[in-house]
Amino acid sequence: MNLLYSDVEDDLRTAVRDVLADRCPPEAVLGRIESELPYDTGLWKLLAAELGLAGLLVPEHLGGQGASAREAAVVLEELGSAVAPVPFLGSAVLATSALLGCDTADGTVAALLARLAAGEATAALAVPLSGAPGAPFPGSVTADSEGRLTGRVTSVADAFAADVLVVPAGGPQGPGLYEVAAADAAVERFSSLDLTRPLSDVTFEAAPARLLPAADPAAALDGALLTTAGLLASEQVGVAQWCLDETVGHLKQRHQFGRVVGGFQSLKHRLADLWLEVVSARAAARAAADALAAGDHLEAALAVHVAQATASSTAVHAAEEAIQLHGGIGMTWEHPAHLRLKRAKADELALGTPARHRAALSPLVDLPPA
Amino acid sequence: MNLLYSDVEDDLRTAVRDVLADRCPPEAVLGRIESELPYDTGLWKLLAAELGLAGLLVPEHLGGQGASAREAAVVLEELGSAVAPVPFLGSAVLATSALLGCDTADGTVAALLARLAAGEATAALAVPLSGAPGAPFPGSVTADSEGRLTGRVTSVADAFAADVLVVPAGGPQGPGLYEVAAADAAVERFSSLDLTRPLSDVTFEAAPARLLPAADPAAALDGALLTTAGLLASEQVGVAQWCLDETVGHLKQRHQFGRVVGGFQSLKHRLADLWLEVVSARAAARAAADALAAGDHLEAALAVHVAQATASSTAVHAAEEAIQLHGGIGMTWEHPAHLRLKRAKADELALGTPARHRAALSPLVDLPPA
Amino acid sequence: MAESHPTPGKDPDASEVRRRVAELLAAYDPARVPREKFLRARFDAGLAWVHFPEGLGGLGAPRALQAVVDAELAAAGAPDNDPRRIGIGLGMAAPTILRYGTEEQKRRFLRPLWTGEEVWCQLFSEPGAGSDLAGLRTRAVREPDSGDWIVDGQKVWTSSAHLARWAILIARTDPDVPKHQGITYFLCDMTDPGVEVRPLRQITGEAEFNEVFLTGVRIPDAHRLGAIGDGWRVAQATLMNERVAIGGMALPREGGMIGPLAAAWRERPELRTPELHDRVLSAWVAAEVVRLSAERVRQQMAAGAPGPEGSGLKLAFARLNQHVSGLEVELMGEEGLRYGDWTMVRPESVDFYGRDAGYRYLRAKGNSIEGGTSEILRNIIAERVLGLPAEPRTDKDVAWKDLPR
Amino acid sequence: MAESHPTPGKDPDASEVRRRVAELLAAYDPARVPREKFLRARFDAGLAWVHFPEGLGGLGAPRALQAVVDAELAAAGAPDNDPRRIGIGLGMAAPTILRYGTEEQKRRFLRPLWTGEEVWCQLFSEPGAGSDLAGLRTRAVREPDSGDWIVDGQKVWTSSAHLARWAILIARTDPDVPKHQGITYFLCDMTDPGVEVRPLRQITGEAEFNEVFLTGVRIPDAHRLGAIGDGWRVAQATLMNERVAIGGMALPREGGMIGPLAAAWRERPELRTPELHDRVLSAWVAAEVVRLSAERVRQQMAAGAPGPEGSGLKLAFARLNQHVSGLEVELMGEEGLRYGDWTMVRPESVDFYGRDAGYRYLRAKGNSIEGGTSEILRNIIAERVLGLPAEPRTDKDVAWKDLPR
Repeated sequence: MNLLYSDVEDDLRTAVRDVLADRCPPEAVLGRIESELPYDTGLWKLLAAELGLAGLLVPEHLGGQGASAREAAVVLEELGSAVAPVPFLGSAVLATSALLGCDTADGTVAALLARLAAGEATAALAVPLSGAPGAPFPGSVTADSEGRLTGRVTSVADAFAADVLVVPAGGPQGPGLYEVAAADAAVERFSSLDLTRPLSDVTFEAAPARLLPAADPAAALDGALLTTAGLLASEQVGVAQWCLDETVGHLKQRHQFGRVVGGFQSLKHRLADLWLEVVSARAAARAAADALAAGDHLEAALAVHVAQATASSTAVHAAEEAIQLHGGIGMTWEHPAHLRLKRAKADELALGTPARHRAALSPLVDLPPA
Repeated sequence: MNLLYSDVEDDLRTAVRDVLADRCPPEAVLGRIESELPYDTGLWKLLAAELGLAGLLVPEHLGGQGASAREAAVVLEELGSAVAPVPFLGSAVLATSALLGCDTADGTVAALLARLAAGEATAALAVPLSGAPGAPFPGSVTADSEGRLTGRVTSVADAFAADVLVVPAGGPQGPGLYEVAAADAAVERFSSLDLTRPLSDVTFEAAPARLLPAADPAAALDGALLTTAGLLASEQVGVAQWCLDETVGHLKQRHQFGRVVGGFQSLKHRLADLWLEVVSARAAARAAADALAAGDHLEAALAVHVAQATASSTAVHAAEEAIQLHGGIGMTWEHPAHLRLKRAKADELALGTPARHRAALSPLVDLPPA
Repeated sequence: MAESHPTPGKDPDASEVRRRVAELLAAYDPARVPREKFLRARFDAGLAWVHFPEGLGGLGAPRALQAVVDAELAAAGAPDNDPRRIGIGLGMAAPTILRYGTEEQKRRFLRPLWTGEEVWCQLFSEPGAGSDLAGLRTRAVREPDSGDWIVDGQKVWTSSAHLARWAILIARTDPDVPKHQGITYFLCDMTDPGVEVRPLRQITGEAEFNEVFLTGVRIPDAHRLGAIGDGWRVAQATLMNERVAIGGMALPREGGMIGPLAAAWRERPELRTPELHDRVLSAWVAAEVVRLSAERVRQQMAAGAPGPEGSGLKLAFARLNQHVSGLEVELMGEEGLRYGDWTMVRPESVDFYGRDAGYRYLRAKGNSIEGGTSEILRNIIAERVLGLPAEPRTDKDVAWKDLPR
Repeated sequence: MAESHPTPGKDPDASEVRRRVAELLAAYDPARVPREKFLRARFDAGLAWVHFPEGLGGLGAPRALQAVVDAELAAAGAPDNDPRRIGIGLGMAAPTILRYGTEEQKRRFLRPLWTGEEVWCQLFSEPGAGSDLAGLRTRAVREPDSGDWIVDGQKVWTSSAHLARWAILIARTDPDVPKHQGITYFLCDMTDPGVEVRPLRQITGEAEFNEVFLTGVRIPDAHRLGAIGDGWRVAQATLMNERVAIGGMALPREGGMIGPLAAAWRERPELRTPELHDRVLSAWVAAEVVRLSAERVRQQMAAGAPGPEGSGLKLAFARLNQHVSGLEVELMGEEGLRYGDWTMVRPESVDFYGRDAGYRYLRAKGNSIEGGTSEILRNIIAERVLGLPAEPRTDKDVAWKDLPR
């Protein structure tokens, strides 16, 4: 188990951070969230193609970078810190992981992965963002005998940016994952709590679809959810670290009662506790990324549940402290803190709440319910 | 609903406090706990007979003071504050309440109540201190056809001080409450977490017993547990208030780093939070005492569960903060803080844990389990 | 005859108050008299706030009798003064004017304030000051010829500013003395051309508050409240009333944030999980205990023996709201990911408990900031209730202009 | 021949270390040689602490190689030096003597310290000082004729004092300068007739620590460690090692307080309630995260890049122990009301995780006090890691004798 960052990971972080510092300042994010185009497609092109983030998890022989969950975790720390409006989580992690669980020797799957990895297309996995690993295979969409899909999936992340939808559906041969062109589905964006990760309800009415060959489609879906839940912990660490850093920075320069506000001991102690919480969540998130990279399913599941049960609450707590300790200014729309609060609270619900992850841990660590 | 203290209650508090200040200083309590006689019988005689505490809850026509749960609550605040080694809770509250649930027109019951109220005898109710209202009638002791009791009850509070045991037992006619002379049972004191409230295991081997007439013995027992649980909240408030006051007092006079330690802001804020917790627990405990006095069973049960779910944790938290904020000195055997920590932690288990009281609230407030 | 009329120097009792209400209703039938006219008559009858002095809308009666008046008038179908709309006037401006105002100021301002004909707002907070309210920078400079004050500066977090006819305002009149000593309290005419009100959008998407820019605003000296340089002391009266108002709202059992959470648990079994049950019950207990604590404070005040517990109510209220609303969003699961509407609007009044779980969660974040942060309240409790030493202060004896920024 | 011997100036590697172990075992068969003799030989072979210099029990090798030595010797059945019994000597006295001692002091003290022939204790804490260790009152006055120091004062919370042959001691040698400047560090002979050790009974009933009364204790100047007045700086090295030792203990998954809690939940289904399940799982997660955090710190140290995370470990460890043991008592229900034994004993070593739930609960209360309170650790994190301003201090420039008490 390696809980540190490798030199390669540090370099990747620097590259992503430099692009975000340049292209994704707080004003830009704030200006975009209420616009018609909530994603920064230019930024995504840059990250996806030039930095290779779109294909980070895709093996080299399929056109990707052949990196592991460890590197994706580092990217998510930075994207979370900046609440960058790009569909990395939905496309390059969630949808891509589902595809990697299909038969990648199959031409259809390989071609789709290659397009995604090249940044030529963006995908979304048609599941509610609140869906957790371990849940039953969804039944809200069904495929008819000609492979056309009908049904509805609510709260799909990054579907609004997607060219392709990967859709779990019940079909004549049982559960399957289907490829659907986004243009063949009705993707309705709604007003979401997290303004920087738009959600949509997606409706299929006899939409043309292609079944993606997979030995075990349910396992492919569940694996994608587990991987994404584990990596979300790193996004949460990124959000929490931003909140801590911004708050410490703010309190170092603000004066009240003739003193630097950051010198008041009660705030110092709260920030010390918060720092410890972030440090701990980072260890848990690193352990999850490392276990996912190593590939031992049981150990990975355990590490993911521990990381999600920890980092979710840490991000929310950090964002809440950031709002409170910024005082009134943190309550304003113009200040970037609220975007992190909304991201953190939405992330708490995403891919399983902390309580749900604890419950999922129960059989793995032999602590059965009453 | 009256959440304040009446003038009569204030006077009662002053009287009890004066006796305790005089007769029950910390050194005396500490010196007694490891002795052969863990109770201060002289102090109890004074409180029981001269102040009338033994018969506080007993109606005047039965020889008592005819006071209500409101007054008993005030007494328990003071006894808890001083961790006074007297069997008030076990005898004058728990056993007495059970007897008051029996047929008090019956001569046996009336005579026993009169002896208790006069301070001529002390009683204990033979149930584990951890027993909660709402539990099934206990089955560990049974009465034979000649009314002799056999069985064992563990962790009985104040049995070691008792002359008379009131014993719930299954008999030929179903559940009943029996009077047993303590001398006819084996009362074995053990080493208890709370050194100031000794517990004993009580064994009956064909012990001569007298059935106490009662319309509904199970209801009498349950009512006694509910009343005692509700009043325990006031004891817990007393413990918590002592911890807060002692800690504030200590920190006001101790100097470190050239400053009064109580002036360090992180400690000030923690003490402010603790003060708020104690104030809140007091409101909840008063509400429980008032509802018990008013006699509406449903409202009383609700108020008792709320008070127990609150005051238990408050007392533990206050005692833990007292230990921590006294620093090393609070960890020593000679300092009285540890007696409150042990009392608070034992009280958390006594008469139902906070979680158990929350669960008991569930049907009363229509918040059913999943 | 004597027993039913108040003896001078003796407080009116409930029967006297009831008699007055009957007289008012007899003279002004609520079903026929226009609302404004009725309210003015009620004020003149001393039934606006019975604990105020006679002639100023009251009877010098015990505060507790107000409930009698309100109940009787409500039963008779009388209009009220829409207290939610004019809360700042009623809760903050009025008691301060009563305590520190000249006779002329009281006569001029209290009646239209109470009837709602003139809405008030509060120009205290500033962007750079925050919890250190006394560090404010808005300047009021006296014009030698006219004796008027000319005010320049910026205020923030001003609710109702766009509706207000008048404002209570504190401004720095002497930067050369320590900060608490150089402040003066004014009544500011919001129709002055130098007053500009801009909506301040907040975390919930809407603009419940305003920023107010003051540029050469002219205030006659007759609208100064209290002595020059005494504004900090005058403002304390205002703030004390604000905190009591925020924390002391009477709510029924399951009133407040716990209501929607409990309702969702009851009505939507599909949301329930075993893990959440104990947490929902804990939240219910916490809400009930805050309710009991507030009730106990009200009983103490009614008994004429206000204890220190009042200081903690606002702190408890903020913590409860934040805890319960956060849990509610979690309980809602997928639905918690949705937010009703981010559209920027300027609401006329605010309901902390309104809209959806997401709104409640975000709005509650302000409960520990507005009207005194929880950190300041903890200081107050620690120092004034527990008697612990005050923070080391370096800013109390230094001229305001020399303080570090 | 050359490749298997360490080149001067070049660190030995694992194979060299293994060769040395083999040589030691060949010359001293653990099965036949008396324990003490074997340990002395191990020390002389540089295999006691390989990162120490040659001649002082080490080889100047990387610290990580110690694990190789320990594993090989354990496999060969060699005796160890019972590190739990001599933890203070190994963890605190030894690194301080190595860093600040004279050559003579190092040669005299390190060998019997490591072999356990001489047990050490630490005379730092005082009843009146607490977290403000530098406020200590124990005086050391130099006798003009002999140059010896005469020490008077009282120390507290001294573990192993009744077993110890030597103590590390800090005492005030100059009360006329600010408190941090007037302290000197000594090595104190515990057999001096002026040393009186009394057991200090604690909350658990036992006396794990001692009070030590120093009355006219004579210490030769040769037993002074570091310069006169430099004792505070020397003590920092000791304390830093203490905190790393307390927080950085490697535990396997479910090691520590969580072990008995998890076992009770598994093995005693009758104790389980739905309310407790999520809390037990939360505690398990918290324990696992502390374990991962500690592991991450160890990896950082092994990589030669110690991050600031180490400062938080002791804080996390104390919080975890207190939380988990408190929950365990609650889980035990009626059994939690029992306590194994209150009898006053003087244990030779301490196991935080030993005995019953009640003992663990009470003992864990000390984890946030001993070796630096959690409050002091939060200050350190806030100031040294986050760079927030230090507390206003009035005691740094005032002569110790003039400080308020």
